[in-house]
Amino acid sequence: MTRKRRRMAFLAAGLACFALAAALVLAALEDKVTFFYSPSDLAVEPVGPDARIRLGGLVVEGSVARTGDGLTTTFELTDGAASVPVSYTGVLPDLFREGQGIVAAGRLVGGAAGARVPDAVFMADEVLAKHDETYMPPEVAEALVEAGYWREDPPR
Amino acid sequence: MAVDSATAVLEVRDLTCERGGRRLFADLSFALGPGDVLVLRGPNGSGKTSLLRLVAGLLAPAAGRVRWRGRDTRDEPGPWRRAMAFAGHENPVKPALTARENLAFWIGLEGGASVDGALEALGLDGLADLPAAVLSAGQRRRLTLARLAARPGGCWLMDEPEAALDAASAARLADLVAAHRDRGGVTLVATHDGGAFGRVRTLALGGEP
Amino acid sequence: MPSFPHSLASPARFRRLSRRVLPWASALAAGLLGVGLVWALGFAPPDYQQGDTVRVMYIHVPAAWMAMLCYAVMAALSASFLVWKHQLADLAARASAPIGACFTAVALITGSLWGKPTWGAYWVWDARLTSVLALFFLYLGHMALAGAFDDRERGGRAAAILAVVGAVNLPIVKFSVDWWNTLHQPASVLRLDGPAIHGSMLWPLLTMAAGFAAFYVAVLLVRIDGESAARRVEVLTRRRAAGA
Amino acid sequence: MSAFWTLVRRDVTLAVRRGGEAALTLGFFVVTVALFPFGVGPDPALLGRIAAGVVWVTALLAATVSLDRLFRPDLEDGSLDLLALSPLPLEAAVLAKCLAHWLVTGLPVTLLSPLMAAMLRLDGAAHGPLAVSLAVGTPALSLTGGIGAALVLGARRGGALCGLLVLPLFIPVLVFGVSGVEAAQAGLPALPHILIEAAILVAAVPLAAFAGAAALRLALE
Repeated sequence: MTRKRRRMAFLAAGLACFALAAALVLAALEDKVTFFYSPSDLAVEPVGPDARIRLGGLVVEGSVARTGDGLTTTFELTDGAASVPVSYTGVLPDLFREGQGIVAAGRLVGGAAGARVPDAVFMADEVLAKHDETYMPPEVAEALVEAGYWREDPPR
Repeated sequence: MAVDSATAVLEVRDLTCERGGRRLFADLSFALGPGDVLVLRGPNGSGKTSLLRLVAGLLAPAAGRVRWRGRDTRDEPGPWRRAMAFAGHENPVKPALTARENLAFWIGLEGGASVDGALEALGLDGLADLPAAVLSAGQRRRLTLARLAARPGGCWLMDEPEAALDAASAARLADLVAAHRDRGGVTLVATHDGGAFGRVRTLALGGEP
Repeated sequence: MPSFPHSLASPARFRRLSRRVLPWASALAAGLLGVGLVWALGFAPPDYQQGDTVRVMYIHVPAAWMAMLCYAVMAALSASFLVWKHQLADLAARASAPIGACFTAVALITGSLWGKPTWGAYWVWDARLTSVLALFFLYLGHMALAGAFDDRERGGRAAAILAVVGAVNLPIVKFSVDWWNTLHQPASVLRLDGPAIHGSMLWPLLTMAAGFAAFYVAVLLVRIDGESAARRVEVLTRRRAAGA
Repeated sequence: MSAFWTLVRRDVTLAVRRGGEAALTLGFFVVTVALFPFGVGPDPALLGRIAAGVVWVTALLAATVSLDRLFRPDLEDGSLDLLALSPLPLEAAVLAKCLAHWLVTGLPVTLLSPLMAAMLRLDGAAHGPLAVSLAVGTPALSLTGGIGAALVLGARRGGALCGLLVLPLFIPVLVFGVSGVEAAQAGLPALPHILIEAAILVAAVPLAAFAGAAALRLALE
């Protein structure tokens, strides 16, 4: 085999390997690799009480409450289909608002594995606010809401 | 040189070598027929080792070609690699393996004749099952050269093969080369002692007359 | 007397060109960055959600873009150097690496300063942040490898192989936010259905990005000049050793 | 093909004879893992949580410490010249040497991992995924490591430099290796993570072959 022919054969083999790798990644992404769980995931899939997980979702409107000491915040986290009560002690990020997407890290306490018990609470030790890719001035956001194009209420 | 392209086995044409931005030699041409021995001479740094490595295919030439039986050794390395045996400065001998295992590995990788015959040809048959770690420098050198003995009839490239060899072993090497040229083999050897190989042709590098 | 083919000629021609381009690139960088900074920090509106914190974006996003662009340029130059052995490609790839490393560092630092107030954490091990950190390490490795050989040419080629191999990280950086559900937001500007960013913020952002790009070109030209001088010193040193 | 296996067999034989390189790597792995309970305390819950990461990082270091010996001895005694000149393509020779490296480092580490996992009180359900993730991930470490080892041949301070080059390339393997085990710990399927590891492994084969061979040719010039 000449050098050129061999080079072409190697190239073909290399490309075949990369194609196989791409196929494997696609197969893997079918079963989403998530950075966090959604409340519905928790309803369906069992999570051990010791497992520290990240839970992502939107803060339910009107659910945010502060307890007596003022440091602990409780709120509901929803993905539209299911919701989970969350309790967090500490300073919240600026972007934490009702209706905002957040990611909370911590443990599910009081819920038996697999079956969601109504009194299960997600005890968060870290709350991260996930912001989306949209940027605009406040006036524009208000105008969009007035025109009925915008999905969330603007911040007050 | 004397051999024309029709009878040439190994043909080197207009070879130019540059190392580290420095030109070692330029437009070097020669042709070797069956049984030819070419001795490379020249002072340190004149490019003897570089020429051997260029012909072997370890270095890329700045210009020029090398042909083996009419085929370019870079475009079509297959036939050349099966025919050629290279013995450089170092001894590719693993101390943890026995002499036989060392040789058997290279013959298994490169192809070639029997391991035992090659060991015998260099007088190593009595040491075959000793770990190479206990071999002397001269014995290791012989083990390296035994690889060539296992590939008769092709092209041998040797860089100072007589290094660390005693008189008896050097004579054995001379016999080996003689047998090789009788079978129509070609030899390129960089050495300071070309007299041992009988009637040879000489190529002087580095401006030596 | 040994000769030195094509070792000096091409960089010399490039130097004449670069001397002409450099003042323009520098002036453009200074102008765009000046206008962009005043615009971004003084006149661009606050974000409807993040308020004034969003102004970190005007540094963070262009720096992150340049971090990737620099690597892409470096990998392309390295590949062409390995194929065609053109000296200028080697010089430019070497010159690119430290600039790219600086852009990456700026993107990482501003990102963590932005992350604290908005997300609530300076650093999160999500796919985007982790792959950009790997990009930073790749730049460092490239620089270390290029300088670790006694023979410059050899260092350049080893580093070029590394740069080409490391290029597999680029799509991971770019698409990590789409493939994985990360904390980092998806792309705002470079997306198929148009930017998700209001014009009053997009234009200062693009001005800053253009300023960063012009800055890159200017610094690159200066650094190529330096690399080429270092190369000439080595060639001359070798020539002297050979002549002696 | 037989030349390929000849090379693999020689490298494994050398590693075994050279003071039992496999045993040394394994010893390094076991001792380092055993240090963690001393460092972080014997709390089973804490150990169980970090077990996957500890085993993976240690396996990664075990693979790295022996990388410098992958090509250097062959370069120094001229064996690499002959490998480059043999009828076996240099690309295949690189793969053979990486395979041999995995057989004496990654494979023993994988086989021993259930024991280490038990020592660190890893959740029993995660033992299998840990072994599988190591089995798929450590060959990728040997391959990417091979690129680094080939690149630093002839460089000053090659050993330390090799670590700097190789460790960032290891990050994806580490991330998915550990995340698969953590998914299993949380009762989720580990398969997607393992599949991504497998994708990295498959992509690393041609990458290591081409880049490794190019780097070796450079070192031989």
